[in-house]
Amino acid sequence: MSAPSSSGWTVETRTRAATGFAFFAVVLIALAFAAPLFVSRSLLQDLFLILTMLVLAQNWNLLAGYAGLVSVGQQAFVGFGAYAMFACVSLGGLDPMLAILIAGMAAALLSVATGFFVFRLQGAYFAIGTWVVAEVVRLVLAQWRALGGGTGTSLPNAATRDMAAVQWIAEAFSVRASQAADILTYWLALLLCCATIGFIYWLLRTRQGLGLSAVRDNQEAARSVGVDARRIKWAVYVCVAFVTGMAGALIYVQKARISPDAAFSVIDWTAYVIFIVVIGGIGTLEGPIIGVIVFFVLQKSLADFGSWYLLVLGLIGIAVMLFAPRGLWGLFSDRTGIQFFPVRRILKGGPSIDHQGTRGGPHG
Amino acid sequence: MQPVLDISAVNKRFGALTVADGVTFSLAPGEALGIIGPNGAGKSTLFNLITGNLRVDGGRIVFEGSDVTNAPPMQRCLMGIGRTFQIPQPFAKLTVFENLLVAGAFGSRAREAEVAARCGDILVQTGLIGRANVPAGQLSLLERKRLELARALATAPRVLLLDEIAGGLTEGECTALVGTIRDIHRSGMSIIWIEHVLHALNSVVERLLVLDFGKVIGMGRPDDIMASKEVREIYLGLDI
Amino acid sequence: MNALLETRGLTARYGDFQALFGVDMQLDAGETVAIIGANGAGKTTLMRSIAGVLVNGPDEVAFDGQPIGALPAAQVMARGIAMVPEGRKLFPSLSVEENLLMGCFGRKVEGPWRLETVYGLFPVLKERRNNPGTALSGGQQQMVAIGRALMSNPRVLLCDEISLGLAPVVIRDIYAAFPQIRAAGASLVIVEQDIGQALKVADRVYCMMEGRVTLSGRPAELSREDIHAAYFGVHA
Amino acid sequence: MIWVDTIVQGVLLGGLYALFAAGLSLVFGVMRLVNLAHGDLIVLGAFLILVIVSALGLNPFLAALVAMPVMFCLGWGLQYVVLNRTLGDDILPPLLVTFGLSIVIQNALLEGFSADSRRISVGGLEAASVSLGPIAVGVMPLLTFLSAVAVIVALNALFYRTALGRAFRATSDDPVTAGLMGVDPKRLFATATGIAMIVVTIAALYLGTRSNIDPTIGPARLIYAFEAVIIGGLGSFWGTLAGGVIIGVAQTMGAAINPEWQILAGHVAFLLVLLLRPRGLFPRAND
Repeated sequence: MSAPSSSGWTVETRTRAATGFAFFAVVLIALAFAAPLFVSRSLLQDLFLILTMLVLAQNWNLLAGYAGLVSVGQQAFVGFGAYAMFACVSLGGLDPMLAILIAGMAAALLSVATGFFVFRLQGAYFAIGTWVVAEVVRLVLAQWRALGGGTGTSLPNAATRDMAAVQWIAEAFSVRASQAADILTYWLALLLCCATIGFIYWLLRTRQGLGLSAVRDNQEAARSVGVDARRIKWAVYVCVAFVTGMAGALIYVQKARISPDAAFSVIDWTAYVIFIVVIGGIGTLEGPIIGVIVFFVLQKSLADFGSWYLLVLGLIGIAVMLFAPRGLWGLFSDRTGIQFFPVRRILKGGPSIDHQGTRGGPHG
Repeated sequence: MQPVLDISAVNKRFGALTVADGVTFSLAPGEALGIIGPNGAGKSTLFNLITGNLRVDGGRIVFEGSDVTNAPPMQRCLMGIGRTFQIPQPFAKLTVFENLLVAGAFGSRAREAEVAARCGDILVQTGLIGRANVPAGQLSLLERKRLELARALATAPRVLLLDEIAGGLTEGECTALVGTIRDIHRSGMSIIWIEHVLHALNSVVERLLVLDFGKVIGMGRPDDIMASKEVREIYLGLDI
Repeated sequence: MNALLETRGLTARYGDFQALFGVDMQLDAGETVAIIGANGAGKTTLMRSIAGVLVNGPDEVAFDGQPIGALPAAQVMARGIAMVPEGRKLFPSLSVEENLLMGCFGRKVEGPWRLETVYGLFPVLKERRNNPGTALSGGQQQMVAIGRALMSNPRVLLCDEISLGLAPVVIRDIYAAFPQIRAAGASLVIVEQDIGQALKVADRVYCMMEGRVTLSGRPAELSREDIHAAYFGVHA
Repeated sequence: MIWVDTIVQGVLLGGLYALFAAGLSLVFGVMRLVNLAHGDLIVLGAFLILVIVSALGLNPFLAALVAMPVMFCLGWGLQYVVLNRTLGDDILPPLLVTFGLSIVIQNALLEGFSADSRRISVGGLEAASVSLGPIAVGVMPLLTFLSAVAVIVALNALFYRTALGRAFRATSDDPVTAGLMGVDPKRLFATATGIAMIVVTIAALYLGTRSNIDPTIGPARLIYAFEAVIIGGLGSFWGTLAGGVIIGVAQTMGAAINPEWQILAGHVAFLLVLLLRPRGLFPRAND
């Protein structure tokens, strides 16, 4: 081919805002890990809630915003993970930390089995299909007498106190074991949250992530350039189930009490999560972070108004979907061009790129 | 020499409508073949049969000696059949460069870093280098057509199928694009090109194939074909 | 005298893609105008702009002296412009007769065209009135599409590519109905790739290339060479 | 004999599920929209009937007649103002907006009526039964089933015998070409949703008279309705009735084996159909 020399091209994904943010993020994460030193126990529990909701939101966002699989049945994996953890701890006598990992794998296995059904459905039918699957899993687990059947059960008191690190934390911070358990679950939530965001960010920057974005934009064209759309979607579905299952297990290690209705609640584990993602901005990593903050502020300020809280959340969700479908982060990013998690591959250098110049900036 | 592509007796029907009727032709390595014919003659359908987006009802499609008649589209892409869409289908939220990167990384089973430089070169070659980092959704029609071409090239094809890539462009735009395609052809690429803008087509291809009602009704040198009575009748309905 | 239907500087875009660049065209009452040109020349876009499928500036299309460029399809149709769309576009869930009845949806219209007169024009449709539209041959489907548009008794009938994919003998049968349609009072705009056919039926011809009118006039005034040049952009 | 009784009760229960599903089926058939708030709209309808009964002292059947035009207008407005904006190639907006609507309706009802269970009383009819051969069936279940059949017959007649139904089918095939025929798709869609809401009102009447209702039971009704629609095959009203009956029979048979298996058995029947006949039992030919 009479192409010019192929030397001198470089590909960059870094932006100045992102570099600044990365520095800020490192400080923030360090602060967050140190938080048990200087915040109250109730605030720590709030932070735990925020972090776990953020994990669920990032996962749903990957599923719906990137892979186009709009599920309203993610509570299946939260609940299944939670029950798997309970089974390991209460019946198997395992350490809860290990049980969380097993719970993730159990949820991933469940997703393989259920994916076989729901992948036969398209679009809206996929959505309700996932919901039916979640109901089936709930009803089946409600039959499990050893774990309390329909009314549920509690973790043995000793289980969380005997976790490997609890004793150490209790001594180091000179707190009681129950509080040490809170600190440990908080750290685990923080770890899971960072790992999830890190994993998704890493995924989006790999070849597979690029393929996923292409499938999202135009499935037909993606197939014609050799992307296996079906396989990518399956992989995302199973990965998301794995992390969602671990998040569910972790949430219930902290709650220490489980019942089928709570563990498979469509409101708690899917509706909230969807509103967080939609309000923040679907299809971006920043969106769910913004969304979870809005969600939490709303929850705190409307705490005394009962069902008004959900009513307002629902109305905001509808309004955002109709009038700002790219969410709050989308509004901000469109105006400023700022991205904290750049995944855009920017081509630089080469024989003629400087000569012709580049136009346009980074866009989300 | 073994042909790049060998189509023999390919048939396809949609209900009562025959869109490919015993289509037979072959493409030599490095050859550029033009396909013309009225709207609805079955030209785009023929491409979809070659790329595997549609299944043939009968006949054989052989690519570089291997029978691909029943291979899925993805596999044919990996083997080296690259195509452009008549209506451009960019990945709108990805940049122009990323559009190529997807095609390069998946279409030739390579790592991103390995194909990045090649994608850069293709952007230079197709005149899109100045728009490399712009989301594809913001491109003009000409640029979208160029992107179709560039993205197909990024899959490292052995044969390139161009579907009305010059349609809807102004005279000047068309001339520039034809120049690019001529360069690609001169570099040794085998090409099949469907086009209504005949002067563009005829300045590149060595052979023309005329399709009407799914049938091949003429094949030969462009000048001969354009002068033939059948073509003028079909295109113009004129009695000459 | 004003034209019955007129476009003035009509432009149209699909997103970033400009399909028409200032098209001027007119149709007088009782006339048949043919629009010819290669695929992608903008003929169908012109039809869709007139019919209101694409919305334009209000003054870019005038009907009976009234601006209609910004009206949606349903209202354009109510004023008396009906379209036979490219590709026939029969409703697959509806029978032949139901397809015809859709043509006058939601209103009582006075005029020569009713079910009986459409069946009189295309007798074969009466035999197949209860078949699904899609079970018919291409030519019969085209008759349904034309009959469906006639059911609203339009003053202007837009026919987009009615010979597309049809055998010459079928095309001849369909065009045989046109004198009757004209006699019943409709003016016609016909989009046609078959230039010979277009020149035969039209009072005036517009040739389009790349979104612009490149040639217009009465068939007798146009030489074959001019048409060839306007059509392909090259001289044969 | 016990099994025959179980199956008959299941068929009659299926009538209720078919009523839940008919409105969903209609809206999907016309505009390919899946309304995740459908179950909550049924519950809303039941509360509306309840309010009319207690405010005007009407018989529940008359109250439902009064509620119908109100629900029609609500559906018309909802479609015209909100849901029409969500239609398009992207599947996210309709899903998320109707999901939001579901949450809004549930919580608005909670705010207005609290979480207490209520019931619409039909007096002596509740306990009345008639003998069908050796089997005694309740008058209300029988009435429910007959109403379901009547609704399906009426929807079929509307769809296949009237100009409006013709326009529904044509617009469902191709809204752009229907526009060329003088149809305004937005108003037509609003009318379809309005009619679906009349069916919803009938479903609400029987939901409220046959079981306790509270503001949170909508989503479960949506799931039954959805299962009935999928089992029957998209776009077929008789299929929807058959789907409802299959869910109903599966539930009563499951309950006969173990009372806790009632709901589960219905879902399992649905998953089995999905596995064996992914397009449902009576799919429309041209989908």
